[in-house]
Amino acid sequence: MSQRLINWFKFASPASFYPLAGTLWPWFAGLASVLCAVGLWISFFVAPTDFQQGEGYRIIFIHVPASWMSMFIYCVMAFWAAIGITFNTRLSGMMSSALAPTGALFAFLSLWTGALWGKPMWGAWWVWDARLTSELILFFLYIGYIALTSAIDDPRRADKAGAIVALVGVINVPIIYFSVKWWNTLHQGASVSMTKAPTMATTMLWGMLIMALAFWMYSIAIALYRVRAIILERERHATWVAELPEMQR
Amino acid sequence: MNWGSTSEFFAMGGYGFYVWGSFGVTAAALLIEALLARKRLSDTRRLLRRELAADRDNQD
Amino acid sequence: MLRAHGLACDRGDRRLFSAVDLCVSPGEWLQVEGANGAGKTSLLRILAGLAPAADGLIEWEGRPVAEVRDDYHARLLYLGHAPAIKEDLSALENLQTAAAVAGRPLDEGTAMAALRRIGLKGREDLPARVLSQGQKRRVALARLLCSQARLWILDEPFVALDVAAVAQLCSILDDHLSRGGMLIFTSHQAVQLAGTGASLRLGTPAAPREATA
Amino acid sequence: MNAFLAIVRRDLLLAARRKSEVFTALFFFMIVVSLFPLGIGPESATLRRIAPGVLWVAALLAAMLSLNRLFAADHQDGTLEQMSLSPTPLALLVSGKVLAHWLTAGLPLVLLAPVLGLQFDLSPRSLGVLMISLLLGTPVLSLVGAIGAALTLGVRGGGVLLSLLVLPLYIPALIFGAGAVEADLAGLGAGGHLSLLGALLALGVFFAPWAATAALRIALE
Repeated sequence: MSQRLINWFKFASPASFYPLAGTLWPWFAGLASVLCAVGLWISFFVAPTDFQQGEGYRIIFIHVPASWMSMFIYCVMAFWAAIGITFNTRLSGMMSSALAPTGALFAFLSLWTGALWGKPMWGAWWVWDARLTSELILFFLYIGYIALTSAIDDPRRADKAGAIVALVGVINVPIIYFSVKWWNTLHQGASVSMTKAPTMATTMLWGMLIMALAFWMYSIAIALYRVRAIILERERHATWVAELPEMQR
Repeated sequence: MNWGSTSEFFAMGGYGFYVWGSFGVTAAALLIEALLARKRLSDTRRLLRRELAADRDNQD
Repeated sequence: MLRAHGLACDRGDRRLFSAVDLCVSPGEWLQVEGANGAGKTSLLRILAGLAPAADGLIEWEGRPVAEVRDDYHARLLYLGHAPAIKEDLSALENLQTAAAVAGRPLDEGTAMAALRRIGLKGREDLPARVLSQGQKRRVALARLLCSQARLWILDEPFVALDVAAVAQLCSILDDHLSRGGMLIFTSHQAVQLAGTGASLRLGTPAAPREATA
Repeated sequence: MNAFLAIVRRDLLLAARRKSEVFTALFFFMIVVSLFPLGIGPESATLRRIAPGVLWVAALLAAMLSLNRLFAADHQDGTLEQMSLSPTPLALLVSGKVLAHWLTAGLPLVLLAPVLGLQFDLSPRSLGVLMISLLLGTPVLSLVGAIGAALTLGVRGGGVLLSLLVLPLYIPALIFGAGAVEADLAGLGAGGHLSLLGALLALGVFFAPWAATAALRIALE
């Protein structure tokens, strides 16, 4: 047991995580490409045309996975934040800041594809649907996190401040979702809501799941890749950096 | 198979603009993010290599 | 007794000082010296528990400060670079609020007496805004007169004081030491104080030297 | 507890000596609210419909005006260091500061709101609901704002950053607060909204001082 603990903390040091991330990311990137290919094949060639929405519904194969990922990544950031605050590990802050841009990107994509879906289906680029609205607020939370951490010069202070933002945000996400939903049902009369999506066929569900898995693997790959850059930026004066093979010329 | 021809595939039953707008922007965004991450790592490495080389020269 | 071992401090990715050992027993004082930017203020802030040390251990009465933080802070008086004076409050209000925050509320009589002793007679009710730099320092120093803390950590207490005030501060410090108090302070000038004293010289940041107590 | 009261007293004294800051926020509130009828038109039916949202959004912005000064002065003059060295827990002292902020920046809005509500042709009962909703909601604004103020302490471009961080977190308070008045106007009863606002307030009282304290410790290091 204690042996295993020691091993975990060994990888929590940037010096040993840097090469580990270097060997891991291509695997995740490869997995992401394969899953993405399968997912796209299902979404365009296997899944049948929807009798209500025609071909336009195919947008959900990226819209829904992107929304899932944007929420999931925020939770993972909050998880690393909690680890960072409890164990005072340097790596967890770096992981949070490596994940934030990807999470913000997925939130943006979810909004973008939501708008492109809404226009043909509801006749409007934007409706104040509960899910779209909370996704927008989640996007704001990501922007706040990124803006705050990049405004603080000292990276360790930035990590700690970011950790607090992530934790406060993660407490607020369900509250916001709940309040927006409440607000939405109060205001929305008979207009369309996304909850009335067509009953999901099994193939559609599979397509969405596989696309979500592809996005997940992509996020891991890109986060591992980005964390390598962050480690190098922060540890530039450490001796192990000077001894890296790619630093010799 | 859902599609009779390539043009039918791209038309997406009249929803081509919306479907390809979604998938295209998503693909572009992920690609750009990957490229930016690559640039960030290679820039950092180049900077550090230069710094280290300068340090070595100073020591010699 | 306050004892620190192997203290180090980083600013950014630069190491300000390392391997600083010090020990202050009842009745003893320690003057921290060093050039600008050598980390004097940082050392005092670390000792007061305001900032974490990059390395090393601080012990209060033989136990790590982290374990006895509340007890330690109850016995500590720290006067930082910024004197914690509110411009819009009078000298009296400043002193009373500071004492209440430090956990030892002062009645008006005691506070007035302290302000008078420190040389602010007749200015007790003026807003700090209209006081001179030196008079503002005196308001801060009046806290020393009312303090029952065992350990005083003072950052540049002699700055902006005139000759008479320096002499008066020295006598306050002497009283504190003779009561068995401990004192750590920074100053650029040589000071004569009662009791046993030592000085700690922090090296210049360019060429860090081993600091000795 | 003594230290808590001392902090509240001190901040109230400071606000009393700097009355202009309190009044600036109040006038801001008044002007913003009065701009809407000018922009939208004077039909009382429309005005009644937008009143809850307008009053709440204006109150939210006015409460935010004074946030970036909440800890900045204490940070600059060293008072924050003394507070963190106090034997009283810093979180309690921070609560004192938040309470003082609410008394000077939140409570005046609550008292002024019904007068402004008259401009929007609200009924006395709706004005009462508006006051209760603000009474429960403005402390939430001060509490959540304190977290943002502590996080942006000494950070470049702190003011804009503060609004970026805090405004999304204000949304539930805005929805329930304005919703309470709206529900009352629609004859639905405001009880549900008001109890949710109360729940938010309870949650804020528990968590916000703790989070703000953690953020202040980062700024102090």
